[in-house]
Amino acid sequence: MTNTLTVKDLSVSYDTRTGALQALRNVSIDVPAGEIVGVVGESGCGKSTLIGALLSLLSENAHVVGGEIRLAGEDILRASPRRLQAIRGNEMSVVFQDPMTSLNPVLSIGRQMRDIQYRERISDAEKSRRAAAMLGRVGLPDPEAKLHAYPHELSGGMRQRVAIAMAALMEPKLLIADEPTTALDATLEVQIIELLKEIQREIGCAILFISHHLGVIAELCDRMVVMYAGEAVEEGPVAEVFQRPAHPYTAKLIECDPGRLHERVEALPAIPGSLPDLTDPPAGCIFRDRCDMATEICAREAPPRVTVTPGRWSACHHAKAVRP
Amino acid sequence: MSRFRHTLIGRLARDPLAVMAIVIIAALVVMAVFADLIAPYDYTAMHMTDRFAAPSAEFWLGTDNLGRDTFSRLLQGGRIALTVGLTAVIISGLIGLVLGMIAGFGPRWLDNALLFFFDTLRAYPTIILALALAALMPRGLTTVIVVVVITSFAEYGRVVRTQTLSLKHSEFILAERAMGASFGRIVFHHILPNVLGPFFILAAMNLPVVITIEAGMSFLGVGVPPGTPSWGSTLKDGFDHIRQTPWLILAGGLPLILVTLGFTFLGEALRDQLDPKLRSGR
Amino acid sequence: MTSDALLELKDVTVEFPGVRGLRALTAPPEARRVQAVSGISLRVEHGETLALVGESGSGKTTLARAINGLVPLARGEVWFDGQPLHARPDWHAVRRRVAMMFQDPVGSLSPRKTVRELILEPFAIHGVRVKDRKTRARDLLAAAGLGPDFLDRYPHQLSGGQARRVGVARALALDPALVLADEPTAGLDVSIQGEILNLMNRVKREHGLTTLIITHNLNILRHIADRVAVMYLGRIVEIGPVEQLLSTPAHPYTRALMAANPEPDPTARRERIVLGGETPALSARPPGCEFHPRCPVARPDCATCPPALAPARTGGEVSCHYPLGSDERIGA
Amino acid sequence: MPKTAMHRAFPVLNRRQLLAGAAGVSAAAMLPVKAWAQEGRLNIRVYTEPDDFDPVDASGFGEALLYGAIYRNLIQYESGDEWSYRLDLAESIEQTSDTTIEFTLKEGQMWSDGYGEITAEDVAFTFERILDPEMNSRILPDVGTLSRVEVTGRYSGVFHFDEAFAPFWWIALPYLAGTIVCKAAIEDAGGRITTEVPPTVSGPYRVRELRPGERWVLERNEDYTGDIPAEYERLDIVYIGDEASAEIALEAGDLDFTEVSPGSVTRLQSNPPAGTAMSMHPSLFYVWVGMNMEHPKLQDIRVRQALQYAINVNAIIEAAWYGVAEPSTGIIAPGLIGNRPESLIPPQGDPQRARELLAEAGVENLQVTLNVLNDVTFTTAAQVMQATMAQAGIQLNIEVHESGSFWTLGVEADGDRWRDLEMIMNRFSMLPDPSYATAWFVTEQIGDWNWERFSDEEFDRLHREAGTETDDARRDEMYRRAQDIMEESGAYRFITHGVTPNLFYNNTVPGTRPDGLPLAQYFRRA
Amino acid sequence: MIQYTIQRVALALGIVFVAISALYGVMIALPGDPTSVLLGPRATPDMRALFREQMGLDDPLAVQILNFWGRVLSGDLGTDFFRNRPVAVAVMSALPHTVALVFGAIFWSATLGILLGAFSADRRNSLLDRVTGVISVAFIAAPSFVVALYSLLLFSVTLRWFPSIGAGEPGDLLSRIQHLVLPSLAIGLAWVGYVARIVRASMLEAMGESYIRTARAFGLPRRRVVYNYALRVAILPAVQVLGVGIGGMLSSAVFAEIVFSRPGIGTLIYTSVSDRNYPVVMGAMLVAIGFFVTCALIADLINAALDPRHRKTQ
Repeated sequence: MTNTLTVKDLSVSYDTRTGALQALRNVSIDVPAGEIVGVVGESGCGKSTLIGALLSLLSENAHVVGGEIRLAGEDILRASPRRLQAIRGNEMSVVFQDPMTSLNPVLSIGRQMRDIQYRERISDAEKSRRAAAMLGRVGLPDPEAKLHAYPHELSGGMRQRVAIAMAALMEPKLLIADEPTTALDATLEVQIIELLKEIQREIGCAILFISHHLGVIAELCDRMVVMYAGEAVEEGPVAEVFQRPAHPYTAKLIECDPGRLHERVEALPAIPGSLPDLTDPPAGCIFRDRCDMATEICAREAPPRVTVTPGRWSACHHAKAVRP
Repeated sequence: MSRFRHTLIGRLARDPLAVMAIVIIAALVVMAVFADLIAPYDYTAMHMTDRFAAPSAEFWLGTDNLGRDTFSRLLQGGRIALTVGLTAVIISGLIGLVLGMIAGFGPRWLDNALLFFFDTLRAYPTIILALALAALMPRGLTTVIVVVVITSFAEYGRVVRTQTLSLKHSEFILAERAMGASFGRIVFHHILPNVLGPFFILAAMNLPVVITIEAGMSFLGVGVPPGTPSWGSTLKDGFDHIRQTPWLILAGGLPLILVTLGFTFLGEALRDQLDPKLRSGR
Repeated sequence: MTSDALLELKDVTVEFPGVRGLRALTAPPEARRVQAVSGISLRVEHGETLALVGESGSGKTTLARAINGLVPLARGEVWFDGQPLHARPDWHAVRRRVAMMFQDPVGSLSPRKTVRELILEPFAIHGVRVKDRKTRARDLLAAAGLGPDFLDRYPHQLSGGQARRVGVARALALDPALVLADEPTAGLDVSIQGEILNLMNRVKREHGLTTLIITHNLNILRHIADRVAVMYLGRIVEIGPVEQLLSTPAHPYTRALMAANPEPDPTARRERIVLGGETPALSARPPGCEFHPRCPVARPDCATCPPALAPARTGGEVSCHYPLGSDERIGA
Repeated sequence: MPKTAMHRAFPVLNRRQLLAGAAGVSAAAMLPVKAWAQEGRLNIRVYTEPDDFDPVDASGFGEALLYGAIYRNLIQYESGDEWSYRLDLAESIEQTSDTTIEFTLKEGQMWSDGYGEITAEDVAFTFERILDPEMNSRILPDVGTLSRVEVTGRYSGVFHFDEAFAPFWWIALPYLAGTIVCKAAIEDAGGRITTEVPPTVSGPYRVRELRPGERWVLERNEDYTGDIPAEYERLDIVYIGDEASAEIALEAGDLDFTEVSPGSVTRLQSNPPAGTAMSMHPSLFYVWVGMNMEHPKLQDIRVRQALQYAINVNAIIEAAWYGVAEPSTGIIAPGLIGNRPESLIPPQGDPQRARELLAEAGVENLQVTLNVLNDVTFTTAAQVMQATMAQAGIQLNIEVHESGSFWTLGVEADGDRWRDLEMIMNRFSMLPDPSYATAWFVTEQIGDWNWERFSDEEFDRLHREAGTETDDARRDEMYRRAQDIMEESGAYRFITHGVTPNLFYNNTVPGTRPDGLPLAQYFRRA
Repeated sequence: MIQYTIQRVALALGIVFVAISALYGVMIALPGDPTSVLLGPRATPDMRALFREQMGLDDPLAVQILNFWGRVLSGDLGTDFFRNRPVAVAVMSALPHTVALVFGAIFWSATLGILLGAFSADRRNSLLDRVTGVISVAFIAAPSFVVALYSLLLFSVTLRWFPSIGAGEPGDLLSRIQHLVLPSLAIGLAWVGYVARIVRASMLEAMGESYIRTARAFGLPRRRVVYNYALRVAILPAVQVLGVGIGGMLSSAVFAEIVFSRPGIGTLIYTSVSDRNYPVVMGAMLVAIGFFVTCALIADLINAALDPRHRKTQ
């Protein structure tokens, strides 16, 4: 099985006034072709830095300290800016969280969709035709008319459909979805998830789906990666991870989701404590301060990646002992 | 120390632009305050044999049409500029603050009326309004200040109004109301401290504008009485005698440019520090 | 007239200006006012927790604000502990007993005040003398689960969870009778969410609080609410005990809403009821049953005849001509 | 903008030979490259904007310059250093009695554009228009006691006066009021010409275009029948109010002739711009500092005298006129009947004496306000006064006015400000006859132009009697005495008569009046 | 949009009405009177009275103001006291020069300012950005009359590249433009700096927006994103500022017109205020304020047109 995306030991730091903030540390993620891989994690886990690194759109004060990112085997961290440009939008595209702000407010939908086809040597009319066809595919009624509309004239759900249409327009190999349903109401969230599934089936692309919402990941993804404080702590097929988490953080996270509990409980579970300071991350396991399984080795040694079952690993000294 | 780093001044101290601004402003203030000590000559003393002198060891910035030492006059002019600037900015700022908050909080009709009033005042080209108003009053600093106040408070009013309106509907104000906070408490404890940030930025940026208006009025002969060593009257003398000495205009323009540089950069640095959107180095 | 419920709403309607300016001259009169909350009647008993659920624009936040007078009523009555809040009450006194928590944990804290000042603010507002301000502030903060080192922080130095705790501490400072909590878990990570809800549950128990919680997070309903009211376009479409609503919703919208909530269990994947379209604008309410354009089980008369809230077979009340029976369990 | 008003009001004129100084500066360099002006074109600067094309509304020097080029008079000023006139339209003209002047026109003098010959009808029409109360003519005062113009033939006529009015020869006939207009053209135009380009002209130039606020573009009048034909294909009268700007424009090659400020004289003499020359002319106006005798602060004559002594005239002239003008002894310029050889109080003043006078009057810490026009010369003079008066322990406050405010300061009809008026620095232009200088200071002018509110029976009598006195020596004595009385009143401190420096390219021979003001029609190429 | 336009126009008319009426009151209250200046010292009291009556100077203020508006509505701005010509003629012959001057200044500030600002934002925090920043603020700081004088001395007197006075030959576009360069630059320079700062700030803000990131994420070339997408949004505040800035430019025009001896509304008002030539002051101010309000209005409408978000709302 070939991987559409391979992230290997990626580390990214930000220069801040208080020192280097190590936002990503040795993160590895595989996205096999044609699969939907979810990245789950809470705020501060490094999701947005990961997306920035994947798209080579990190802010000025960020550096890739090490590691590599391969898109269909090609090392994009070392690709020329020209090549990067060619990759972005063409072989890899993205749907952002808030459709309200991720579409340009002063340009019509049509103009924005034509613009991303700027590499194609076809007429504007042809570009518009393609755009309209794609808008139709994502379920927008009257797509030709929508080409002349501006983002603010559409509802939130429509806008996110437009964003997906833009991402799918060039039939990329990899589609990155950055919390695309978070800003939407529940009934719309379902619509968008269904739409993403459809698009994935039609184009056959791989999707890297980033979310903090376990339910959505469970619903949509084939595989998942759990991130905590800038590290990937566990990776594996969704069903297995949910059923038998191999990292205490994953286990806790799943446990915390009240949607899991079908009976009323007096005390909802939570993970006490807070994120470590990433400008000066503690030695050993990053999660150990909040982990009730932590032993003395956790404070001393960084946990290795323990393969739990084939295609499934966990970065925990006590991976085998974790109970859901 | 680490607490200092997080205070506004601490943050400003690490912004090179802000440091430059503060150095310029501090230098100007020191020169204005100690003008009498620094000045090599009495600013009214006429050296009739040295009229229109070019800069030299004797007269650092040359002399004017009556042989008065330009440098000494500019120092004295700094006092006038700062007096006019600060007084006018404070008065117009206060008027603008009060009217702007009234507009922001008042009923819709009052808001509209005040907005209309602000827009009407802003419709007059400043210097032309200054010409008409200056003719109404005896020439002098007071007149200049009154004119400047009339021409500039509307700007504050508008900014404060906008700010107040957006704060009025913000969640924390709703929260205060929901707790039963009185109108006065909301205004003075919660709106005012938040309006003051943009207000001070505007004031810092506005100060050189005010000083330039004084210069413009003096240039047209409706500013301070002749003989008053304001920067504007130095410029006016420079213009009247441009063919005799080009130095006067340069010397008169220089402090104006420095003041503007200083306060504009200070304003921008303040904005950078006060606006969280720009502060995060994302 | 008095009521034995702590809070009773009768036909509460809130209007906002619609079309403004010149166009208002030509617009039909109904377009000039938009009803954000439309004819809501409900009771909240002493010690009860009622949850208002609904999607954005359903009017749940507006309703809460109308209760404590932050937005004016266009029509209707609000009775709080036997006192008519629709008849120009002394809001200052009322608000001492009705605490409110806002959606944005950080944004609802005055940005230039320290946590200490924020926490003691209710005392200042209501002229309550505090002997030892420092101890009091520390105690309140501790009750909300924060250490004293937070006292001198500013809101922007707090995380969402910490700010929310400050909000809780503040709301409870003066021992209110009723708490209106607007999306208490919004913007919080799941790992924090539980702690906040536990905190709220605990203080509710300890202080015997009556709570009106507004949320769109259906997962937490079961654990915090006694009864649930579902709102759509400013109206209550269904109201009933929480377990009943979750298991046997009577209104098609309630069912769709419950079904739309993805469960964190990959084995539970199923065909969903995907509602078509989106919530219409308040200024363009559909005729008849306002849900009928999106309703999967709508029949012709739904488009003409508006339903009223009536007792449902499954318990509770529902506003639907053709409510779903108790046999139609979700996911069955 | 400064000093426009009084020039409009008091045309300058003098028939006597005056000090004539032409400080021509030879140019070392070759002609400059004129980047913007074109060949065959002359640009003369005027400091006040001509009002319009109709002499009935004319009031200032701007019009005088324009009308000289496009219209004709019976007689016109001669260009040069001596005041004199030459016959223009008139074949002959003479004073036939105290109250009549007879004239005969040259034959064959033509209006342009087919308006025919210039006749005595036109002359009569011209003056009767001014006399017509309906016209509300601004130059009515210039024709004095003229009662009517009698037409005695196609080319001849007689001016009739109610009583003798000698100044008619100098301020009316060759100047604005004497500008002959075409009866037919004006009647066609409906009574006034105003700002439309005039349908017909008679002078060497005609108007091609009017650019308000900027310039009047004149071109050669091909129908001209007089004897000083146009020298230039195109002549622009360029309006530049400010002297510094005008000087720069000349150096930039955009002007050929301009008056410059006295402050420039030294620089221009020592370092003239390439290809330029400068000439200096004595002016006639008189500058003085007046004190309101009725103001409570100034009622005591000793206070006024103290102020007189406190003012150092030499310092003022040195500072404001850069030493190129002379101190004046009164209101009558040197060379005129009644000019005093020296004033009673020495020009340099006497601060010690001033202090003594103040002490006598029991006044301490005297503060007075001086009102001046918004003009660099006056504001400079005021600052020097401020400095020198401080030596006598007097604090002088300076109040600057723009023209509209200044010229109404002491006028009772224009509000109450005359009551609070303390001191004014003022400048009036001068007429050839000394009676025109004394006229403004008689008792009946109080509230109009006698802002000092100076009233002296002897002065009034001297003014009246000297006006009809025919013996020059007697008149001389009477006017000197009158000025002594003014000075003795303490209300006046005389400053200067001023000077006019002109700067021009030396490929031009300017035509100017003795006081330096240009006469456009006389300009010639070198 | 139509409703918005109508509201804005009504507001603009209201502002002009109130502003001019108030100014009329101020003018009448000014000490001094045109009569003496105009008629000269030898005028008889009868002449003065006649003049005052003809000009309606003795009517109550409210009557004068009403009469003024009555005349304006019938298309008559009154008669110039000094020149016996319709004020409309004086004003309309001056207006084109000032309009040319202001639009010249806008041309400079729009082209140079936007270029500098965009350039600066594109290279933010570089040395070039800092230098550009200091230069822009120095531009802002230099009073227009100082710039005017020095450009006059340098380019007209010393180099003789540009003419020093006047507005150029009518009908000769080249000459008109040559005469316009220096004065419009003198006025525009400050605005070049101002616009540059604003464009830079709003560019930076725009470049932080998520739709810019989207465009980059879709592989649009950086240059295109910066100069096409971000700039397009960043120009909006500059348009607004320039629209309102026309008021300031009219002020500066007074200086530029004096220094360059250009005919125009600025000098017309300046001299007329001095002379108490009320009808001209009022007529010229009516046109000046009308011009300013119109431009601010147009800027608003342009903004609304450029920003589709405005079109539907408001």
